[in-house]
Amino acid sequence: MALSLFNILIFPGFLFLGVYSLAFEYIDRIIYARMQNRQGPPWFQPLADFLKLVGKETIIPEDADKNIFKALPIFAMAAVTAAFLYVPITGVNSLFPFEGDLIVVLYLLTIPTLTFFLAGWMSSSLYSTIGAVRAMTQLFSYEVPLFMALLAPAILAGTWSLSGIAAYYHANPLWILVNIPAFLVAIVAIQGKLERLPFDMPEAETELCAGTFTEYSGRLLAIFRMAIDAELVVVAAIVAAVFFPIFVANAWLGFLIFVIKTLVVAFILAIFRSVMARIRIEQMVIFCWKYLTPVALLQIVINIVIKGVL
Amino acid sequence: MAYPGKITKFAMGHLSKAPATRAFPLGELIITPHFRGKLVLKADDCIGCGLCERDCPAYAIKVENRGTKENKDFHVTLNLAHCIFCCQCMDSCRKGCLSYTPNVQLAGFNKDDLIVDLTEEWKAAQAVSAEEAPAEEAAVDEAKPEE
Amino acid sequence: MTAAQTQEQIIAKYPSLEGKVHIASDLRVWVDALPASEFEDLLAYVHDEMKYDFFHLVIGLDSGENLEFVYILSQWEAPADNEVLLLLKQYAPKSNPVIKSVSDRYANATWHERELVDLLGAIVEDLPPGLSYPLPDGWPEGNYPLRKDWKVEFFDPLTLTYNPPAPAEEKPEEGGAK
Amino acid sequence: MSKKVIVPIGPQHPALKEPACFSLTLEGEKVLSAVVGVGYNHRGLEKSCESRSYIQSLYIIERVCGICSHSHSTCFLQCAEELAGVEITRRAAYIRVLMGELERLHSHLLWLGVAAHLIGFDTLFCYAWRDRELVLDLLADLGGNRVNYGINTPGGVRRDVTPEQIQDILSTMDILDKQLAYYVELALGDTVLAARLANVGKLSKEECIHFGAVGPTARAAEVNYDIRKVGPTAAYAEIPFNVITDTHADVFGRTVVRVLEMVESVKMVRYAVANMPDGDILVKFPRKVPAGEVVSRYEAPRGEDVHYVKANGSEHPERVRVRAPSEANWHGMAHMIEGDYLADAPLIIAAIDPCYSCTDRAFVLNNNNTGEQQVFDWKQLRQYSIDFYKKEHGFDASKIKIAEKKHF
Repeated sequence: MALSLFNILIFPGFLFLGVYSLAFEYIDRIIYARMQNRQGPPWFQPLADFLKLVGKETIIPEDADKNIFKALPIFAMAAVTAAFLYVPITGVNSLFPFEGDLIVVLYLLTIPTLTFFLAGWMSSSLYSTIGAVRAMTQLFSYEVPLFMALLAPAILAGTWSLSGIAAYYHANPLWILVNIPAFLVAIVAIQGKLERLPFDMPEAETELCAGTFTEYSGRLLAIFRMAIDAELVVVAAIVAAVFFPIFVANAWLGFLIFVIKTLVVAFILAIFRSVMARIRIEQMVIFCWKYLTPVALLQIVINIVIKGVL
Repeated sequence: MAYPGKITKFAMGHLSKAPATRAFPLGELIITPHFRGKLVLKADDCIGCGLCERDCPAYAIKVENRGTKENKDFHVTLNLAHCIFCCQCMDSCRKGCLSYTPNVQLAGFNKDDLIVDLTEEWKAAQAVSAEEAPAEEAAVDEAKPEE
Repeated sequence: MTAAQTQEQIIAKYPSLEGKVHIASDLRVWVDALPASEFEDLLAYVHDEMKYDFFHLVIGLDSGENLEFVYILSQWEAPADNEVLLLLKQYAPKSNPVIKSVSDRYANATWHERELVDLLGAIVEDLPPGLSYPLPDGWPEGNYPLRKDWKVEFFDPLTLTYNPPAPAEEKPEEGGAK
Repeated sequence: MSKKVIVPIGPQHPALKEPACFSLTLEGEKVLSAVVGVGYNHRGLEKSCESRSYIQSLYIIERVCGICSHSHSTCFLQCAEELAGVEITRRAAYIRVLMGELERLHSHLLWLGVAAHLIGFDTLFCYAWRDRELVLDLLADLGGNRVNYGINTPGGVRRDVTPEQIQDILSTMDILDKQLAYYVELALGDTVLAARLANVGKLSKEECIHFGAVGPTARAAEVNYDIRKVGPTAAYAEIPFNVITDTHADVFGRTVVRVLEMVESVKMVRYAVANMPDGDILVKFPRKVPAGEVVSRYEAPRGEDVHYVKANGSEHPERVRVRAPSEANWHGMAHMIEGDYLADAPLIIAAIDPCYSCTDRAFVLNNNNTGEQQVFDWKQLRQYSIDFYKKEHGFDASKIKIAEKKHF
């Protein structure tokens, strides 16, 4: 009981997730900056930003529903934190593994996007509303390829549990090569999920101010920002667990490998972000359904065939 | 050939390069010697003709006689908040007693600090240099007013 | 079309303009100020027949009694170098400064003409509807900043009122924005 | 369902760093109609020139626009010099061209960065602005300031170019050559960039004529119109260069035109430096200018710049009128935005390289109806924040000491 509580609240739960997501944001920003030949922020910048936002005045629009407006950031943060508990960190096993947790994690990760939509819609401001609609449109285009890209390895592994998938590929590491198309699809779709360039239309600052978060300020915005950072960590951890099957039994070494793997994912995501221009929402829908989804479908077909042959 | 993410190789190359930006208050401030910053006045040469005041587009520089008609005491004041650093006054000055310095960090918390008396400033600088400088130079400086 | 040809052609059509069409510096043809009625004719001819179909801008002037308007035109299909600018002028009395909009011939004239309305108080007929430009909403009626008798130092930007001193008083010497 | 919403872009908006309001009527993401509202920030430059001498007016005119300051001051001086019957020396003309082309380089690099930023391509934005710094350093060294160089003066230029500066210019041009070759390749070869820029903000050749578009906006639609060719001033008649045109007639075309124009400008800078004649840089200019009126034109980075000066024989100009290039390009704006997507609107607006300060030049106004202004000074601001934290967080910040700035 005490250990579980420790696990949930401190490591690898809430507190670790918070610290690690701030570190992740820093890494993301510094790589982005260095690719642009800039100095980049100092190491404490994400924390300083967070604390500054926490200290700021929170302004709630008159027309907004106050309770929902205040609750949404917490929903987002809670969903992301809950999802983190089912992702393997120190080894093959996650904290509370069970058969089917992959689906649970994916659904928990959809909740932040839904809260973004609701946040935009509840703000009853023009820019937020347009951002909210865009977030929803985007959700429908990247969610399908992302799910399929993560389900394809699961089909091959014959389990719906993240820990199970990790264990399977740990035992048969060469099979991961089959999943390379799925990995590429996942990396692209994750950019959409995390609303990062080139898919950051919901909060395209040069078009919609801050999109869905236009009306958010102070500590509510701080929690939202934290949730987005944490989502980045969770998604990177899932990708690391599913597509990078390197695990060891030793907890400390396992944790180190986890950090390295997620950093690699963060690096790839940062490069992706640096070299692309933001595309239009209709271009994104077309791209996702025309290219990403067929590739993901093909991956599933391949995996089913392989599974059948085996 | 056209493909997405064409900048990738170029951008990755910059990971190993030193950044082009600097963290401003730290480190050195590099300003070209020809940069027009704050004005300084060589008050001894000033005859108070007011040509600088006439040509100043921002009405930033003022010449006033604080002494009497016989015993003139010209004071040149510069409002740094109005000054646009064009240095037209420098070109207009027949005596060449105005010059610029590369000093550009002029912001302050108080508006009154921005109105500077160039004559007083020059006198203060003279006093400091007279203290610090060797005796010979001080002698040269003192010799001038007597001429 | 060279400047000399332009001058010839205008004088050939309107003999009354003899001596009023000047060539300045080879690339500029100036036509002296005409009253609004004559100007309309000339503009129509210049646009339709002489193909001066590119409109650069219209400048409003306060010349004491009258308001003057300088129209700068050129030919779109001009030679690739040394293009001639034709500068037409019209005037309207300050008491009734009515001119006709040229926006039916030159679509880009609207904004420049709105500027005349706001800054000089010209009355431009047939001007397409649109936002006022460039003065802000709530600008007091009857204040035309570019008129010579309008002095910026008598305008109070906080209350948006223009308070000229009584005529007997001596005007302050100091001018310009502080 | 077709619900129409009106989205304001501006006067305060992250895409536009300057005040202008575009009311876009949207249906979904498509723009049905656009209303362009400018004129938020009038500075009364033309009126204030009337109460200043020619020398003073020059600096006012130079500040019409921060980016094309040299173009405006040169154009104004061309008027003044023609009125006074003064002809500048050839060396002065060459130095003006040199500055003008360096300015074009820095303006186009700035535009490239802004356009990249508006489509979220911050990496390109950072590179373009980094390279722009090189040009700005040159300009600061040559002129004395980064943007309002102040190198022009009635009758010539104020500063000569030294051999060391020429060395600097040439070495910077070598770096820029390499960078520009890369930008050309990138602009033409990145599919994501092309997808965002192509077929956006169309303005065909006929529409360009109809709306009176000038500069790169018009040249992108195959309009061969460049004041450096059609009405050459300064030393432009002596310097060989090509007028860049493009057939795309959209934002992509405008990008290509600007990028290739930079390559052309580098060549012109090299030519101007290599062929710079010897001689004086300044001829005497009278304080009182004889009566008359003159129209002068200059190819600013954004297009045709027209200045009109009327003199009345006194020290002050009677009337100055500035028609900045942006002012000519605004007319087609609503037409360009209509029918495109909301996401493209900022890009289309930026594609003419709008300069709000050029457009709004007429009057100083502090529109504050309450009649009371509350401008906090440093102490009040600090007190306010201390009170705020005390009230909201129960945290006393007044104990925190702040280092006072040292004055020079």
